[in-house]
Amino acid sequence: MIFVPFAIGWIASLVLLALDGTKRWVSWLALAAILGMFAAAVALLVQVADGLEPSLISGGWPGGIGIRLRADWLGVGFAVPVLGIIAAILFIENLRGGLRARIGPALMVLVSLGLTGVFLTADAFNFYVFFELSMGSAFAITALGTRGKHVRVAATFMVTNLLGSVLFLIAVGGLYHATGSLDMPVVAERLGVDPVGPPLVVASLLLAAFLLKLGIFPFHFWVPPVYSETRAPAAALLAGVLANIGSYGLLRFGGEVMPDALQAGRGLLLVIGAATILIGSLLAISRQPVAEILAYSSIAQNGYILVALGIGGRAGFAAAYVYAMVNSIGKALLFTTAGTRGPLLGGAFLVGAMSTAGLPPALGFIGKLALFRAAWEGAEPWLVAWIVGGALLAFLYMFQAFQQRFWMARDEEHSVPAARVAIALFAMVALALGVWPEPLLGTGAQIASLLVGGPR
Amino acid sequence: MNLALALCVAVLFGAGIRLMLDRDLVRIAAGTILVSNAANLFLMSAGTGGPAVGQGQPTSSDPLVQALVLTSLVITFGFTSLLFSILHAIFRAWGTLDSREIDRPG
Amino acid sequence: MTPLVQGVVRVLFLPSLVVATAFCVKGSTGTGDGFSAGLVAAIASSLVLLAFGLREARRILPLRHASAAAGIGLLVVVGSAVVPAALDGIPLEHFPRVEAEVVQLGALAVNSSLLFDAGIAAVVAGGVVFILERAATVRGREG
Amino acid sequence: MGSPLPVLAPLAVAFVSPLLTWTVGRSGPRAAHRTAVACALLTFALLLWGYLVGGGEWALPWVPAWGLEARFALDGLATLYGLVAAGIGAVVILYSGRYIEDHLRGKGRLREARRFHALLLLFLAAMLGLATAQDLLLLFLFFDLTALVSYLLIAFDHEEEDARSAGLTALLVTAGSGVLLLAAVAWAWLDSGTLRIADIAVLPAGVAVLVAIPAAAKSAQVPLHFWLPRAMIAPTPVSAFLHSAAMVAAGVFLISRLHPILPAEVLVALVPLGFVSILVGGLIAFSADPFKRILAGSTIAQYGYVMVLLGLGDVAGASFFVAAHALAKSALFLTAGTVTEATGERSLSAVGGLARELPVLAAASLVAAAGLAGVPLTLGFFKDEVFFTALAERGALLVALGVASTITTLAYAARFWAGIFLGPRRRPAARAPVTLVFPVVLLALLLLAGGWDAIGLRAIAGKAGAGGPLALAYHLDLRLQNLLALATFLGGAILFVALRWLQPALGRLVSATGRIGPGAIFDLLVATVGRAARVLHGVDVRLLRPRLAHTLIPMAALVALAFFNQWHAAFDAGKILRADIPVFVGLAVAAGGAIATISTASDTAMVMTLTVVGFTLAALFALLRAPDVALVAALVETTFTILLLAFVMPLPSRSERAAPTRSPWLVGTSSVLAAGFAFVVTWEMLSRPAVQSVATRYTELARGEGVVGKILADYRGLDTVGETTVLALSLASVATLMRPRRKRGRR
Repeated sequence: MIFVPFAIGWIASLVLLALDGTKRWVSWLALAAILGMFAAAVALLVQVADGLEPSLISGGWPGGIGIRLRADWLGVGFAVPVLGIIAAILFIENLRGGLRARIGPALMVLVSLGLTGVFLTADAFNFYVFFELSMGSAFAITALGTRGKHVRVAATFMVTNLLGSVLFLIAVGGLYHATGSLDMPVVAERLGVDPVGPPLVVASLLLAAFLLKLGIFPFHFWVPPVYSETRAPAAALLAGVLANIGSYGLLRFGGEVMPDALQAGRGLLLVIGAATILIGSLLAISRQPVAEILAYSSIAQNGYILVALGIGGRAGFAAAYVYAMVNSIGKALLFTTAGTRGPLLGGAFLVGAMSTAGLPPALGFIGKLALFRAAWEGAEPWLVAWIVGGALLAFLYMFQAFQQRFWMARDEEHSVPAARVAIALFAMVALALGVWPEPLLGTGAQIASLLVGGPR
Repeated sequence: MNLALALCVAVLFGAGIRLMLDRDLVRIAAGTILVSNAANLFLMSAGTGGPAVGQGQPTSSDPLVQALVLTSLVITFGFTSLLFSILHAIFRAWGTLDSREIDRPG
Repeated sequence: MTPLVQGVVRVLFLPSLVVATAFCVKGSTGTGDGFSAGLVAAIASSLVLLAFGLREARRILPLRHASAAAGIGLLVVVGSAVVPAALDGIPLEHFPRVEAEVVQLGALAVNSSLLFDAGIAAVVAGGVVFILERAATVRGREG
Repeated sequence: MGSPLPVLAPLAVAFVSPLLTWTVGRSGPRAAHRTAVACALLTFALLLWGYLVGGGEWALPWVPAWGLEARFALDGLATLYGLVAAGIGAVVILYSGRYIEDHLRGKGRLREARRFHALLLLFLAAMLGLATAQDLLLLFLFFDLTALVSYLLIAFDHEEEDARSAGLTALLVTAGSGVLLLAAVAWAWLDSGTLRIADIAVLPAGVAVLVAIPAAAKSAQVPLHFWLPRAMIAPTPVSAFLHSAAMVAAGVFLISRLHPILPAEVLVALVPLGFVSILVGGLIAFSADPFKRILAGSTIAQYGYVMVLLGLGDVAGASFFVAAHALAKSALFLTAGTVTEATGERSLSAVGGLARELPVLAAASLVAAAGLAGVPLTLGFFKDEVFFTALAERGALLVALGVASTITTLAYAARFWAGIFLGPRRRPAARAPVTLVFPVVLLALLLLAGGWDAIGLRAIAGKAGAGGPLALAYHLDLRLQNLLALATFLGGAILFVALRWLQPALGRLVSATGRIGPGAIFDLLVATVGRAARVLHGVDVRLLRPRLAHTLIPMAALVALAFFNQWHAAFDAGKILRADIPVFVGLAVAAGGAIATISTASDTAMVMTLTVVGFTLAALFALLRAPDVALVAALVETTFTILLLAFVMPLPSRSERAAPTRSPWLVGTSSVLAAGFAFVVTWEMLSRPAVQSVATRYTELARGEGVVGKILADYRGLDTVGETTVLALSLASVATLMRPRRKRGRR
């Protein structure tokens, strides 16, 4: 049952690679495939919700030999929303005339396949392979998606992320050497009992690789040019979807595999997270073009995930998950809206701006509430003040961007009305998740109890 | 033995980074190749540390590590050729590969 | 390219394909697997391309089908993952199972991982040759 | 607490009406206006019916994961604030039909009239939600929603720069401080385990402060009052509705709703806050020239009264005061709007003596001004009586302050009315259309009726304070309240007459404090944040962006940090066997080759050195007893050299391409740092004791031969499938990128 999304992904990408992606129906075929994977992921979610943990070892080999795929709350909690967002981005892009590149649709399916693999595999090296699959398709989408002069950002994006992958590869090698196994639960258990203590050096490598992926403060320099100069769908994909590899990685490797290393690094995470919030927000305020404001805003907002992880514990992990999802949905909505023209978009952008600033009823305020709860529980009043400050700065740059994009500039040519309606629907989802936050908060609570290992 | 391996990985990685800091995009791409080679050597050395494995046959190092290195070699091959084709596209669009001209502050 | 080199390359071409299939088949007993087989084939064909130039090479090698070969290879690889999953729910399950008796064809144990390796070899060889052919056409046109 | 219908019906209608108005409005602004008025009146009627039926409660499970329940109830407090919002809302929407059409027709944006009505109705719905919410998180949700809708309404004429900046200032102050409320909700929830107001015993002092700040900000109390005068740039109906009856009432409502669970020491602090606001509001009202800015100052002052009443614990009195003030203030705002429509002027200095040309408006606004000033026979008299009774038992100082406040109120009410309708006629006034006068007359009649027996407000306000109806009546005897009222009229008349001389001095005083007041501080803060941001961006672009080095330094720092935490880890250099000599040679050659690559002149030379490094590594893999890897490494290296040459050949030779590298010392240190970083990681890893690895099981399973091939093809086949897909996608993308130049796809 767990292999269904993989099978759909592989077959579809195979077929799509053979077809000419510039034709409209091929893009719609890709969308159908991704929706199929989304449905399979939802089926897995239902199974996990019933308490059973679907898992499978490739090749039918005994445990430890073959690669184990398993769906737990953390994996499915990320897979379902992420696949949903990719489907939404592609749906809107199809309405606007489809992807321009011949193998564009295939790459979109491959990104979804890679991410499903990242979220559902229990093997560290297999995580690396699927990590590379999604990054490879992202490199290709950026390279093919950008027009003329902008293709240079693909080089910046690729070089930095290759360095990130190398770091992750070295970390996996280190983990294998320290524990003699690649299966995450086995690695976690052996690290727990390791006499020498947790391999902090390997943990710092993992941290660096995932921070680079999230574009967090010391490693943020590649984010603004790449997010602001790629076309809307590619930027929405990078900011809204691929950043999740970073947050998922931190939760999985930090929370499950190396909990005591995460505990040792708590202070560091708090400091880096807080610095990212401040610097990202300030840089966002300083910029005029909307795409750049959004780029810096995604850096700043990812800082909150770090802060939540820094707090740790049940409330911290729940807040980290909720914030990761809030950022993905918010950023995907904002980047897609910023890329299209015409009426109805002001409202959609406003919903995205509200979510980033934490204004109800858009879903952002749920993340902030979870973060405040974690901060108060962790007895960190300075952190509460910092988050309030961050929110005020977010108000400033998000609404400056809104005013500058929708109130000052006059849109001459309007995009296809169907695309605008689709974006409005996407905004409705962001509103609905804010008014009825049960799905996010419920999954967050489940993930927190999974990682903290307390009673379910 | 560990020290020698560590030194060689360090030099490879350092040289790779030195190239990646350069302004010319081709040298940056060459830097990524060196850095990936360093990572592969690191992985390989992770295998040799363990007890010599395998009876009969000449004792070969840890087979699992060999499989990992093989996979990483192939992926690096794929990505580096993709990187060079991007450089090719940049050269066609900008007529130069000096990142100083290309990297106008965004 | 001097005729001597062209002669040597032409002579070398077929044996290198034999070596490639050897690597592919010997995967489960000695060193060598799908990748090495594909790479050997790719190097051999690129030698032909370099020695004889694009037009001549197109005559000797079926360059047009390079991308098709890669496609079929990928189909086989993906198939060997998806087909067993469809049949009895476990992806990448090879027939015959380890404990089941092994069909011996001479010294060769015939099982589906051979097909798997062949698929990988096809992807690698087809892909690399396709790029080289494309790079050659671009260099040819833009001089 | 009764069936859910009484609270469900008005809420449902309120939340449906903006959408309804928006869709119906498609056929024209007239239709939108009529639907809007109907919806507002229906909501008002349903609320009244709900109250008469005895209120109701409606709860539905909201977030089971956190045990939260969305609970709405129509109790006394909710009814009063709901009726005020719906009633004033209906009157204002009736007024804004004609007003907004003239306003927008001039700007050619007539089709946006329906958006205006829809936003007003959405605001009404948000106020209703706030009033009926029984859960802290719901309170926050609607509290911030009102701030957002007010932002959209203040900046309705969004093509004007100062409308946008006024809207943003209002949003930053009201919704910005709303984040403090969210922090308070989180703390209260941790402290008492529930968010339902009824179940909480008392809130900790910290939470109370975090609740008081946003409440003060929204009710425009000092020091967060400066956004209100700036928000006067909004169209008049917005000022009449939001900034007199609804928006500013949300702040005091929040304190009234949480009053039973707020600790006493925080409530007491509201009294001085209230009086300071009365003073500052009065000053603004005395010195301002534009009509609406006078009324804005008066609103700040009047809500100062409410804060004082809440501080003294009289929730019923405060609610009554809010209702009475709302009627009077909205009428005055509408009068200002009509006068501007009729004369085209916005400030006192430009008008005068309009009583003869606008007699009906003059009479109605006289009643409204009297209501504001607390003149008998109007509802206003009772609001001052409530104020005085509350102050009476609190000692002479407060009574004196109270009288001083009511004197100032009387003075600026008189200044506003006399300034427009009496005195020399400076500008002719066109005939004001009936629809712009009738709402003011309606409100004036309500005020007069209120003067008779407080139009039922006594009972509702009593219930709001969870007590019996307020004892309000005319007592023709010499009790303290009557004396104080007389003192107010005398003082007010004297002050009004004295205003003519005080005027310039007050004007200078206000403009002086304006430069150092909170408003100026706010603008300064925003400006400095902007400047700091630009400076930071300069640094970011110049230093950080172009160079990868700045990723390496933090990376090396992270590893160093981790490394020094584990200083005790044993480092062993490993034994040197005679058989390993070739390995050392190989390592040395590889390292040498890598260093050589740096200093190569041309690209082809660089490719060659790269190949040397590649092949040495392949040899090393063989020496390290990994034949499979050695084979593939060598083959990959050869293929790669061919590909590289294919890419590198067409490029011009490097000499004319690259200029000298940037500051070499930075590049040097970064690469040495990176080398050190890699050295530490590798050595630390290699020194760890060998661990029983899963590799032995692979070897047994594969019976010792072709283990690596089996792992790749069979045991860990999924890796290989994934990796082959990566290879296929890379090669496919390379092929697409390498396509010779032709227009790629249509735009």
